[in-house]
Amino acid sequence: MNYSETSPVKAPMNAQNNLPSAIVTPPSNTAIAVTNLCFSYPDKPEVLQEIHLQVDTGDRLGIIGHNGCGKTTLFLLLCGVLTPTAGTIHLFDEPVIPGKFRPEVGLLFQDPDDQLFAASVQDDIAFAPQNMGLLTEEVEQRVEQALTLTGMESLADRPPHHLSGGEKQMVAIAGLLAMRPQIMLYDEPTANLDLRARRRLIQFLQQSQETLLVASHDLEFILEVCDRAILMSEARIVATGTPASIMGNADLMHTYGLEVPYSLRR
Amino acid sequence: MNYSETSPVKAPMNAQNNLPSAIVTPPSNTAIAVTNLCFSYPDKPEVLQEIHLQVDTGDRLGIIGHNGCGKTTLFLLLCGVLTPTAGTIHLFDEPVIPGKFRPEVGLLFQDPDDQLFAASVQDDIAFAPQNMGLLTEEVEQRVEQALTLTGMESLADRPPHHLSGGEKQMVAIAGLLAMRPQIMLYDEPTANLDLRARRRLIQFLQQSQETLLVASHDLEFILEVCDRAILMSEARIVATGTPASIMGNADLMHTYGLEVPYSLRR
Amino acid sequence: MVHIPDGILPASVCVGGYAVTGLATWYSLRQISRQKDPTQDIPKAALMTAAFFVASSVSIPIPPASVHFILNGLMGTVLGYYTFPAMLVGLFFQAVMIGHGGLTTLGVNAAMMGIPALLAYHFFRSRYRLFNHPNARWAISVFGFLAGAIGLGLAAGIFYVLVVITIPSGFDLATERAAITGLTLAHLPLMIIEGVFTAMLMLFLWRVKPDLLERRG
Amino acid sequence: MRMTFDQYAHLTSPIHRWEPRLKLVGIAALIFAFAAVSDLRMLMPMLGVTGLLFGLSRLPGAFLLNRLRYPGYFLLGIVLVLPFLSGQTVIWQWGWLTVRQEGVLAMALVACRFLCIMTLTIVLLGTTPFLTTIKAMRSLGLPATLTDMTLLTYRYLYDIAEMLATMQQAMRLRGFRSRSQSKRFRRKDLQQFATLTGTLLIRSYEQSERVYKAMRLRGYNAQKPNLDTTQTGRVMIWDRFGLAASLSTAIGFVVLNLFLTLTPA
Repeated sequence: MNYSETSPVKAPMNAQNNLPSAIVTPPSNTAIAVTNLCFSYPDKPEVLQEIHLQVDTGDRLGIIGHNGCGKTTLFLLLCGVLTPTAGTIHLFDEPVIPGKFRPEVGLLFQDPDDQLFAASVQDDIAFAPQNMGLLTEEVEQRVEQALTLTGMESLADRPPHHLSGGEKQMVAIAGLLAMRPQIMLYDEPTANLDLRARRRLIQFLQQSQETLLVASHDLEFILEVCDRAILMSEARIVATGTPASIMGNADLMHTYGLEVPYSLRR
Repeated sequence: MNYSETSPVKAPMNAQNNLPSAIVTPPSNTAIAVTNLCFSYPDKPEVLQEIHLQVDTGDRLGIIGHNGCGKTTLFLLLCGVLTPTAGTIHLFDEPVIPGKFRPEVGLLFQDPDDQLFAASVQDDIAFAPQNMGLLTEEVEQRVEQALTLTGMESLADRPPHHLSGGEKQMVAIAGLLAMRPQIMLYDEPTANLDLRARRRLIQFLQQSQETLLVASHDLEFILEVCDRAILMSEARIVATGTPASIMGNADLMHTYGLEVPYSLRR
Repeated sequence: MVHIPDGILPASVCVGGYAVTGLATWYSLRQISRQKDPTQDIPKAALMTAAFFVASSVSIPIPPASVHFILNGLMGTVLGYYTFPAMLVGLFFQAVMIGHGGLTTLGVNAAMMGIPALLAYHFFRSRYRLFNHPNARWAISVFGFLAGAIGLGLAAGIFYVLVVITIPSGFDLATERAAITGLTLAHLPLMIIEGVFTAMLMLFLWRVKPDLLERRG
Repeated sequence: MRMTFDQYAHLTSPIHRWEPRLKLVGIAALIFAFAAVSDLRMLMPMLGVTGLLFGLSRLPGAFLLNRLRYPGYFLLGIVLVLPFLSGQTVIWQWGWLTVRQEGVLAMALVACRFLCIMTLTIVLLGTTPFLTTIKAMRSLGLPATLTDMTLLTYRYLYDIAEMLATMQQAMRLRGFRSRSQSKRFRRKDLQQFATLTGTLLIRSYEQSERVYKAMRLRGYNAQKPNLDTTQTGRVMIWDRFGLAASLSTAIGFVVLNLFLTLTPA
């Protein structure tokens, strides 16, 4: 439980603690703390440069920017798939060790087909709890709960492969929720959805309890779901603020080749 | 050259013709004439039911509706990949024969990887002209022209695998343009594009000469590109009109589970 | 595993391998060109070839070691007449990309993998003649298991026959025969695992995408 | 999986400039002639010709070593037993360990043939862009069905490998144990690998159906399947000279080898 000096902590909530705060690790409400993060592939230009980011528990952070600005790479670093070339990442004050499984973070891939491979929806959802070594009853309970949360009960026995795009995505989400993650990363969740499935996803996310990070080109979607946003361009974070303040800033958006969404235009 | 009675013809332009018009087939400006079209897979509910549609040369028609409403099936029928269970389709007064190659119609697939099957960009663009039996010089000229039109000249020798999503899509379009199609069908062209690539596509389509049919969930995109729209639901066309009149009609949109796009809200 | 590298076999065997594979491929292509639309299955065969190539690169941990499945029994079942063309193309890429096998031994390797693959295919289909319920779960399991085990076992047998007989050595015939039998039998555990894996795969495909296993009549 | 073999195809060298069809025939003839070498006295000339061609190709030595390493280990695994088990003439003994002359010589023969054939394969494929090689094969008579399959397999191999890598990543992110972490074999694990492989096959199969549709819509048909756009370069006098030289070398090797085996030293 090392506590990185550089990760800024807002109001550590150790009021109930009677010991001098200097010698205890303060329990914090920081979900993600990223300091000076850099990433590049050998002999290639930087994909991420000097990223500083702090996300508190319960935050809903939208990430906008063009393809290739580093959004997906940031997600892969956060869940330990890639190894940073420099900098540190902490989730709940514990450093991310590349390759180590952290059930508290779930990543939804852009194409749900990439994460569905079992022969039935319930087998697929049971995949993570089983790998976590839980008992059979616990696994079953989690599967049931994830099915209920996502409204997929009726599809439990179907092969995921036969479902529609929107259903596949909800099943993929259910498969992640069965890990009981505290942080959920959504990579372009609306790219292949029709308007009805998109609206269902918005309502689902508005009620979800996890800390959310959403990378999307669908700016209206981020406006409806997120309470904070960052704008990325060429490997860096170039603006931070509320979604409306960033996307409503016409100069800023045009500078980075984006467009003010219609709902914010006058 | 049978001329379907039911397909209405606007102002046949056979002024230069001296013969009595009753015994000649009038050249028409009807690009697509669909009459009473039905389609279903064996033992499955209807995918398309009694579709009537006429599209004039140069029209830009947007098709909206949820996944599964029959948009993609309609496109596959129009270019002869599927065989209708009932009804007729004429392109430029000539009936569509399933399985017969019609270079005058080009279909852009949702995932460009499905239609970039050659090993280099220029081989891919040359594919259709070669199959059409054109001479080598003519093929080369068409490849060059398609590359110029889409602004992809610099990528001619690259393997499609390494291109970005937006580039892949423009190359896929170039591969279709090399057939000199008069009708282009676009299936969800913006689903995987970032805002910059989407804007580029809008500008490209606004200048293109072909008759366009665009199926998309991106309503703002249709508003910018199309001059006519149809709304499909459960295998049928339920509304026809200008894009603004259909999408601006809040009652209609809500009835079919859609949303009025922000740009049309007051 | 079970790819003969360059340099081991004498030229006559290499040429013989090309002759067998050439003949089988010629026959396959002739059958294919008789189909109603011979181009129809080309993309299918090509992408499945790529998929089998990729799938056989997955290393599956079976402690203490890890194994790669060759999946030639399944490949024969899925590809039918395209098996030999697919073997040629797939093994060509394995040789030039990751150095499994070689150009001179391409014909031998294709025959070594392709003949057992076709036998496995016919064997898997024979359940249609033998049973009233050829697609019951147990039928697919048992015949899938045997198809996978036969595919690997025969290929391994041919491999050792070729290697032991053709390598210049001072052994007598009896020793060589014993060596071949011993080495092939040493593959029994691998045959069992390959069979189990193939059966699992076929059950999965049967459930999710039966077209893959039964589209030819 | 490292999957490129033509990254040095754009260097310039006499071998690079050699017209692809003639190069294919010339080097293939040498490769098969080398496979026919069975007399030890032919090894030095074989190594010499190989060295000469590799030198002429100006391909980096590190590239060659890198490509030889894996199949080299595999070959050694097969032939390394020979010196200890094969033959009667003991040339060295230490306890139970004996090294026999016939075995050593047999191993040397196999290893040299392997080295030379692999090197020439790398010279052949490494000095020509892969597409050009395929087109050359097509114009030398490779059936159209095989050509198209080769090109399509090549095109989608990378996509499918990437698909697999992404799916494996998704599995690890849901706690699937990686190779190093697993200590005990579980039936469930094998089952999960089976569904992963099955999903990969199904996705490829479905993509192939879409690809076929797209091909048909751009005029692909039975009469003239052609994914290759064959435009072969002009054949110059030096190209013919190279072919003549390599063909006569190949014939020379076969004849000389036959002669030497028939007249033992």
